[in-house]
Amino acid sequence: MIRKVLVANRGEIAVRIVRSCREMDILTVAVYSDADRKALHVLYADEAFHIGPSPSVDSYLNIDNIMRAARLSGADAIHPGYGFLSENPEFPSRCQKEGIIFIGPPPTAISTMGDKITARRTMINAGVPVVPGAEGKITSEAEAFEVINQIGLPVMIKASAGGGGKGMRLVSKEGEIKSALRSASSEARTAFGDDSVFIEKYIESPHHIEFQILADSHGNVIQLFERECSIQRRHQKIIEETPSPFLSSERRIQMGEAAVAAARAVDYQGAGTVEFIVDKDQNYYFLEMNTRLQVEHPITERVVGVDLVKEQINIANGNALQLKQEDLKQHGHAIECRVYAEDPANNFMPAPGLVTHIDIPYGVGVRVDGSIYEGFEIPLYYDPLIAKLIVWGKDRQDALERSRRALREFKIAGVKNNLLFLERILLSEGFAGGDYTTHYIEENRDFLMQEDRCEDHCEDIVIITAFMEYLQKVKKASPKEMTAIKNNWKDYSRVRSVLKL
Amino acid sequence: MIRKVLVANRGEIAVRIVRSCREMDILTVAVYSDADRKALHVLYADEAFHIGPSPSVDSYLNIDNIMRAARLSGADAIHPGYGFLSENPEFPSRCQKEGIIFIGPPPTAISTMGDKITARRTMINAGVPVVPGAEGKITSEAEAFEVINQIGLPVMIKASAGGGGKGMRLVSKEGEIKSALRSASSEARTAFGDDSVFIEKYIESPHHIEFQILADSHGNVIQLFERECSIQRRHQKIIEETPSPFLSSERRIQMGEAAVAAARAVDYQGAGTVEFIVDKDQNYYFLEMNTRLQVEHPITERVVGVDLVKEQINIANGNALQLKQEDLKQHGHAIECRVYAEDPANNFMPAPGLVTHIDIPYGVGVRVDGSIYEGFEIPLYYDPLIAKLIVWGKDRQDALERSRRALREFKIAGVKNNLLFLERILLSEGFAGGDYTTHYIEENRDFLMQEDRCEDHCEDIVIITAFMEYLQKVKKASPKEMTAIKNNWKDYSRVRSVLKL
Amino acid sequence: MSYEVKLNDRLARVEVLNQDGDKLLVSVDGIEYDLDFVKIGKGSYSVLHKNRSYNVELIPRNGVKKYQVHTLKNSFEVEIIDSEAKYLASRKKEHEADDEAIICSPIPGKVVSLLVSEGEVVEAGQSLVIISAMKMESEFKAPKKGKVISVKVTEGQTVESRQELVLLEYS
Amino acid sequence: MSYEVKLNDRLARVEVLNQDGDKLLVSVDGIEYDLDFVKIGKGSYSVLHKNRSYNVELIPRNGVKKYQVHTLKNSFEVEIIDSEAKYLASRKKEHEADDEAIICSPIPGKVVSLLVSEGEVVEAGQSLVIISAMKMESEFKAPKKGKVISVKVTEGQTVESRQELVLLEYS
Repeated sequence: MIRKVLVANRGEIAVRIVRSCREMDILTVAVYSDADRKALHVLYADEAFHIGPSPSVDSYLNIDNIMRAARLSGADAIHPGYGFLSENPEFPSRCQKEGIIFIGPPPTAISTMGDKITARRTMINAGVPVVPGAEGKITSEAEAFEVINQIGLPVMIKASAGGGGKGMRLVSKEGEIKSALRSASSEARTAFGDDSVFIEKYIESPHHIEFQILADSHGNVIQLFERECSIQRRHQKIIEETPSPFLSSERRIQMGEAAVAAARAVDYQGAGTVEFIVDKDQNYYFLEMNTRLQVEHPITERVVGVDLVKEQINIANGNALQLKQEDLKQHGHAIECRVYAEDPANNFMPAPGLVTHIDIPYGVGVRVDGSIYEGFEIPLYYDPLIAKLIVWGKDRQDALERSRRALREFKIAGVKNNLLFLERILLSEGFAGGDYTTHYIEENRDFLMQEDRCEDHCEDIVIITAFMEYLQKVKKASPKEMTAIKNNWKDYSRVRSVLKL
Repeated sequence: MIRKVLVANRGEIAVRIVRSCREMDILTVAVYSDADRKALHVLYADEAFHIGPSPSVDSYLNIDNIMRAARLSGADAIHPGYGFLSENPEFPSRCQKEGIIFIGPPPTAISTMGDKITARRTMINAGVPVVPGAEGKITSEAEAFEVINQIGLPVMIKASAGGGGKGMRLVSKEGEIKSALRSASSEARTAFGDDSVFIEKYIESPHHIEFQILADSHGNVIQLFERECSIQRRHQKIIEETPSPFLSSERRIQMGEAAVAAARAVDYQGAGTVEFIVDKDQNYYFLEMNTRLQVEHPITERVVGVDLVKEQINIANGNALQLKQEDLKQHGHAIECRVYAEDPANNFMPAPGLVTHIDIPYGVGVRVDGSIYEGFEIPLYYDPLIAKLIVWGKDRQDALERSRRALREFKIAGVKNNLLFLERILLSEGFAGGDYTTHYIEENRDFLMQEDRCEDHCEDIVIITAFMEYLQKVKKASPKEMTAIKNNWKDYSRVRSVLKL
Repeated sequence: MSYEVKLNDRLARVEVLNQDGDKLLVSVDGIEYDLDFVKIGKGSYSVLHKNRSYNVELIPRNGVKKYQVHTLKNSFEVEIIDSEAKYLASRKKEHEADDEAIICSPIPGKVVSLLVSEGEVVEAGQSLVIISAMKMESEFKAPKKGKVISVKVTEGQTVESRQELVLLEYS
Repeated sequence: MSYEVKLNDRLARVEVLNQDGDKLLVSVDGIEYDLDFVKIGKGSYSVLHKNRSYNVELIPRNGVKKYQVHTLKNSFEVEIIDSEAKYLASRKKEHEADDEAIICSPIPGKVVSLLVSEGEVVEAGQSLVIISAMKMESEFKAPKKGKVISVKVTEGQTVESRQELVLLEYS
């Protein structure tokens, strides 16, 4: 029986894990870097251990330091959260060696799923569909034509050593094949010193849809339905919902079964997520398996009625799953909005800084998971995710209307954030209609970047209010403060044309 | 179609109603008394109208002023909330006359249920069990014996004109009947100038269990299961839960049917609650019907998956209920804790005042409905309810553990409140075991009034922290502040023995 | 220099032994505490003691010497006893045997009934004033037999918390 | 006396005509507003205008003249233009044609690469500095052709928002 859990993470997920532990009467140990001494997970956990300097590689990614904190604190289990060490098979191996329970899958499941080629082969063997394509490198034009004949156009030619979009060519017509092969090869040679390429089916109008899995150590595997994750910016999800407005009931059942098969194929244990890419005709292909809790797990918690962290801990304790597949149902609809400290107008550039003010939404159907507070300085070293708004409604329309209401009540000042941008997405026609793919944000940039106009006289009211506050402050200012203002003024007289880029 | 709703209420329920209206894209109008200019419902609604001086009778109970605000604002509907005018049949009558939709039942349903004797007769005719007893006054000893023979001991002899416990006698043995009759009569004569008494079955170990009803204007009536409301102080509920840990499934079905019959008997429309008193053998008796939304409605919303305010508005719009009885199910378990500005140690005396600090709990399974903010002065004119914590768990144990976690995170400073008292109840054996009646708080006073001891060195840490803050403030204090402190001191030198009672 | 600090009913002696950045060495009633002591906001501190994490929130009450203090699991009343407070405490003690008493309202509210008038002799337990707040009425009674010296409020008046209602002279 | 107030890109003229308790009469660009104007907390106001309710939150940015303002539905940047601000604006205008420019980091972050050195001539669009923050790297480029007068940071250094990175002289 787990009695004390070290949470090897930070931010909202660390706080969220501590909450469920506390509800189970399990003690919690936070770890923190230099930058995180005042972070919420440190304040909220029962104990806190310093594990190194601010850069992740010296602290949250430093297995030795974390194991040391685990030993010193007497923790009998470690929860890795998501990101950081959560998908590093070395971490559970070390835990095993040191006799500490790792709240997650066995190292072999992590490493099998972590290697793209092994994972692909394992899925093919398990009968789980993968994106059609050649297994290995293309060695001749003839081979390329053969492969393309097999999988059909359009295809993507990709540099084997590739990344960052270099050495990549989309081919839609047969006449383009030769030139695309040549140019991809040559670009690959220039960029990576390796001209080998491979060919994959190009998925048009793709959806990212993932299935939540729970598997215990007694061979029980269940799936807790899907999450639609196609609203993305910079290839990162920012809004997720369940059920997917796109998926048919039949396809949902098939994909759920495929997800269970995927988990079984690697003897999975714990909570995991099988990600699929789904084309406009609802053909689905295994993309990858995330062998950990997902950021967006709360929407599944809400519609299925589970606490996934508690399930993880129960599984780690060796208990059999109490949930039975046949009893599971999706009740209503849930939407998660990820709140980032970033500037949507400036290519979503991250914006760390001091949080000076927060208003958090409450009331029926609203859950907030976060990690910031007024006066907290968001560090520049880590992910800009600062809060998640999870909203439930009896159906999609209801969840959507409630999400809009809650987003309006949500205010964060001091750091740039994407709250207004999220609201614009929820107001957009395509999202409201449930009709969107992973290209949605780039295709609707103009609408999404517009600012809401203010109704009635609200601009004037705002002007008046700010002015009255100013008058009051000026009246109250002490001579000392007035001097400060004056000095400030002097500084300014050395003003130059200062550019912000 | 309702497009603008005037909310004829204040506090958390007014805010809660505005939230659902906003989600439905309905404009909202707040009304406020002198004391409530800065109340949250005024800040949060789209419009706000002043309706009179602070005492309720001059504002929130003043139909003329409220109707005037409705006319001026152009509201096409009025939501009465709970309390105040919500069960005054004159209010919907006036709305009818002025062509404004009343979001609630028709006046006749309110007045029938509002009169105890008419309600009792109507229920008997509808086949709904009522507390056994004589229909009218007892005129002789012989009649008393006859009645008691019929309904069986124990019985309660009550003064017809009674109230406040005077002229009331509990009779458990046959030998006590005569003397009890005499003493009750004589006490009644002294207290009320009327010696007539009546006799009712005494319900031992009573539970207050109520059923939520929804009825539309098309003859559809459904029940949304029960709420167990037996945790009471000063005859007021403070913790409610659903499902009731006490009720069997069979009895739940029977009582649900009785509740539907009760609603049908008065041609009910809208949301309503049928209250039953239930004895230790699960015999149930109609107590009264609350012809409005209840304070504790959110726990039903959570386990059944509805928004009752939205249902009310849909019904008022003349729509047929979309919910079907056969589809309704209780999912998991929900507990509501009512947070009051009151002093549990001092007989729950209300404690209005300035709220200087709030920490609100978040995360999985937690909903908070409230009406206070930092800097808000809780007025002394109205009910001391300031917030409701609604917690969901997959089963009772889970909901209980989560409620304890959330209550610990909940902090209110500046006004006395019952947060610690609520936590003590949740920690108590009887509540944890689901084994409690309406007498629970008085029977467990000693345990409930204890303070939690602090673990480890936490007292010393608190002492150190307060001391360091003091040192820092003293160092920083300006000469002006020091003078203020000194003057304060002088005032104190006129100190006398000041008693707090 | 050491100070006395009162926590609920406990009186503790506190002394800062050393402070170096976030590192704080303090003694409380002779026990030494080696702390990582960080202010995280107005009146809000994070204290680590042997890796145990305490999140302490201080809400000032009347100036700088009295605080309501919250940790995650508990709440306390804390008062710093400096020379001024000591003086006041001694003054109060001096007067404790007084045969006068001021009846104060523990809550804000409205005076709905004044049941006595100046000069009247009252018995122990006799009701003096009824205050109404938030739909509840509370009676305030004479703790001992005595005479009403003065009545400080009128019917219908709104009173603050701790406002004086009636002055009694015990007999 | 009237002031100018800037809201996003709009410049408005504001004058308080009368104030009596919570009643406030103000004109904005000639439109008169008769308001019920109440402060409900630090930087937080409730304003009723013809019974329309506005909850306005002001978060100060650098002193008393710039605010981030939230209403329920919108957010704004507001600046009070007093004589000082006017002076600064005129100074700024004077310098607008300047052939010098300071490249500042719009975000706090860490300098991962310095791509130019003092004296170097750079083309328009040439990358000068790469800043990393929150797992994302951003390149900062020269807006025009010019010469690097000075480099104000070193590789590995942490920079604040608006900190100067590179000083250019346009050619």
